[in-house]
Amino acid sequence: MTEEVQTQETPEVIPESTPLATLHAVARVKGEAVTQIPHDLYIPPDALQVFLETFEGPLDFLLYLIRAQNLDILDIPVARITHQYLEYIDLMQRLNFDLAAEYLLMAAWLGEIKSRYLLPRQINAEGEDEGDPRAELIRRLQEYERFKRAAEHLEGMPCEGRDFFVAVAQQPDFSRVTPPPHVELSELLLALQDVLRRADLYESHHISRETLSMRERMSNILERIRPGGFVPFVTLFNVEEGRLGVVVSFMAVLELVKEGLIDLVQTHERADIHVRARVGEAQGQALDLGQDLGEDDIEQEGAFDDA
Amino acid sequence: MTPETLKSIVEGALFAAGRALTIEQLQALFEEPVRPDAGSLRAVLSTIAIEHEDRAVQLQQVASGWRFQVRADVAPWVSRLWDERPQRYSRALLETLSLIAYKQPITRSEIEDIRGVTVSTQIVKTLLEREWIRVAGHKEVPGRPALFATTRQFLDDFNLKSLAELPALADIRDLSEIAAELETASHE
Amino acid sequence: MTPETLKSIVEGALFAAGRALTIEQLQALFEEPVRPDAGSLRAVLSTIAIEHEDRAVQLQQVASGWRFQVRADVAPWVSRLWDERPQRYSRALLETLSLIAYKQPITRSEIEDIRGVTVSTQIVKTLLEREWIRVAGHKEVPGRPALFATTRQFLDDFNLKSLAELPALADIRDLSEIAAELETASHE
Repeated sequence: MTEEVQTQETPEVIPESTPLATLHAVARVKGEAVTQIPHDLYIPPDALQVFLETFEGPLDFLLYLIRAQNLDILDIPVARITHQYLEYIDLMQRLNFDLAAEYLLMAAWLGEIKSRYLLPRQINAEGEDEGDPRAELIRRLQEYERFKRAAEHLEGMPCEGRDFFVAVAQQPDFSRVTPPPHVELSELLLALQDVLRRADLYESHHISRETLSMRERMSNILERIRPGGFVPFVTLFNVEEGRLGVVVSFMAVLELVKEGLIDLVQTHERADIHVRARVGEAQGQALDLGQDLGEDDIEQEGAFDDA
Repeated sequence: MTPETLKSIVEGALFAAGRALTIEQLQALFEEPVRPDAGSLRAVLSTIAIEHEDRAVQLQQVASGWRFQVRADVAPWVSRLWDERPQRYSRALLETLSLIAYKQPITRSEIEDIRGVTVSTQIVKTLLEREWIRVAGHKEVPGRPALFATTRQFLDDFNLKSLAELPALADIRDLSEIAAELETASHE
Repeated sequence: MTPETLKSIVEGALFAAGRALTIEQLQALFEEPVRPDAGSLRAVLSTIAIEHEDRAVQLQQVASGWRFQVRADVAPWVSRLWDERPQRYSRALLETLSLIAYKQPITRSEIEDIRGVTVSTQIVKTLLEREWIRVAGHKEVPGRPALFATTRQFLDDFNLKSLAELPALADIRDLSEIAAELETASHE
C-alpha cells in the first residue's frame, strides 16, 4: 500500500469523496429492480485500497451496500446484494489485493443463501420448516449494526483528555504523616508463642524459671550504673518495696554478676560494697551500636510487612 | 466548623487531588468529632456545583466520585498545552470497546463473532493500557479465554456514573419475528 | 473572541495544566489572528485572581508564571489526602520485641540464638526509634554487644504498669485464652 493510503484513518462516516459513493448513483427505491450494476461499479484501483481500510469487515461492507441503496435490512434482495458483493471481491482479487479471509467466507455464505433461496423451502426430518435462509444473515447484520451505532455514539461522547480535562491545583505545602503501626499485646504474645515453639523452649525452663520482675529489675539496675561509675550497693534496694522487693533486687544483682554484666567491689574489709558496670575503659559508650549493628544482609528480615 | 470552612476544605481537596473523590474519602479528611455526615457533604457539593456553573471548571459526578473538570467547550484551546494531539480512536477500537461495554464479560472470539472480523492484539493492548478494560476472569472452555469487562476508569473518562448511563442499544428483532415478517412479506 | 471566552480558556488551561504557565505559554494557546497580547492576558489574569479571592483555590504568580493553588488555611485537612496507610510491623520485629521484653537484658546474638535467624539492624533501629527498647548496657564479652531492655514507653503503649503484668511464659500455651482475657480487661 502507498504512504498516502496508510495515512487514511478509518473515518467515522464514509466521506462523500470516496469513489464508492458512486453506488448512490445506482440506488433505487425499494422494490425497483437494479440491473446495471457491473458497469456502474467502476472503482479506481486507489479507491480499492481505501476500501479495505474503510470497512470493518464484510458485515460492515454489506451494511453499506444495503444502506447505500436505501434498502430495508429485513428485506434484502439477496441475489442483488450477493451479486454486488461478489463483484467487489472478484475485482479485488483480479487486482491481487490480499483479502482478509472473512470477506471470502462471507462470499461463500452469500452464495449458499442465494442457492438455498432458489430451491423450494426444505422441510427437515422432524417436519419443521427450516425457515428463511436469510434469517441468520439478517440477525447478524442487525447485531453488528447496533454495535456499530454504539461505537459511533461512544465516539461522540466527551472523553477525558480530548474533550475535557480533570482540573488540578497546586496542593498546599504539607508534611506527610505516617502513623506508627499499632500493636496489640496479644499480637506480641502470639509472636512469642511462635518463637518459643520454634526454639522448643517449653520443655527447658531456661526462660520461664526467672520471674519477669527480676528481669525488669536487672534492666533497671544496669540503667542506673553508668559505665565506669560506682553505685553504692545499698542504694539498689528500696525498703519501701518490702521484703519481696528487696529479694528481687538482690537476685537481680546476683544474676547480673553471674552473667558478667556487673562487678561487686569492696575496697577493704567491712567497707561499703559498690557496684560497677563492667566496661572497657576506652569504650564507655552506651549507645554506640557500631559493633552490634553490623552490615545488613540482603535477605534480612524487615521491620514492616509489605502490605 | 462554619459551612464556609467546610466548603473551602471540600473544594480545596477536590482541586488538590486532581482526581475524583468519594463521599467517604472526603469524610476521612475530618477528625471524628467534626466529621460531616454524607448528607451535609452532598449539600456542600451541590452548592459548589452551582457556584461553578458558569465557570471554566465544573464539578462533575462520575463513577469514582466527584471531581472538577475543565469545560469541554474550551478543550480545543486547552489541549494545545500538550504537544500530542488528542487521539482519535479507530472504528475497530470503538466497536470492540462498545461490545465489551454492552456485553461484558465477553471473550475475544465472541467479539469476533459479532464483528465478523479478527480483533487485533494491538486493539486489546491499547484498551488494557488505557485502563478502559480489564480481564475479569477466564471462560471455562478449552483454552480458558480471557473474559473482558470495562473498568471504573472507562466510566470516569466518559463522564459516566454507571454503565446504565450508556444509551440503550438499538432494538434487535428476534429470529422468529423476522421470520414471521418475511413470511408475511412473501405472501403479499 | 469575547472577553468571557478568553477568560474561560485561560482559567481552564491553568486548571488543566496543574502547574504554573507563563504569559507566553498562555498566548501559544491561540492562533495568530486572535492571539491576545501580553497586556490583555495580564488583565484577564487579574480578573481571575480577584474572582478567586474568597475561594479555596487562588491564582498565584510565582517565578515560573501563574498557577492555581489551594489556600494555605485548608492545608491541614487537604494534606490528609496523602496520609500514608499505617504500616504493620513484621512478625520478625514482634518476635524480637517479645524476646527483649521477657529476657531482658539481652544481646542481639542471644535473640538470634533463640530465634534461629539473624536479627536485622533495621528491626533494632525501628524498635529504638519507636522507643520501645533501649540499650541498657554492654555485655563484657568480646565485641561488647549492647544489652537491650524494654522502656517505660513500651509499658505505656501496651497498657502495662510493669513487666510483671505480662503473662508468665509457662502460661503462653493457650494464648487465645489469654488474648481473650486481655481483650476483656482492656475494655473494662
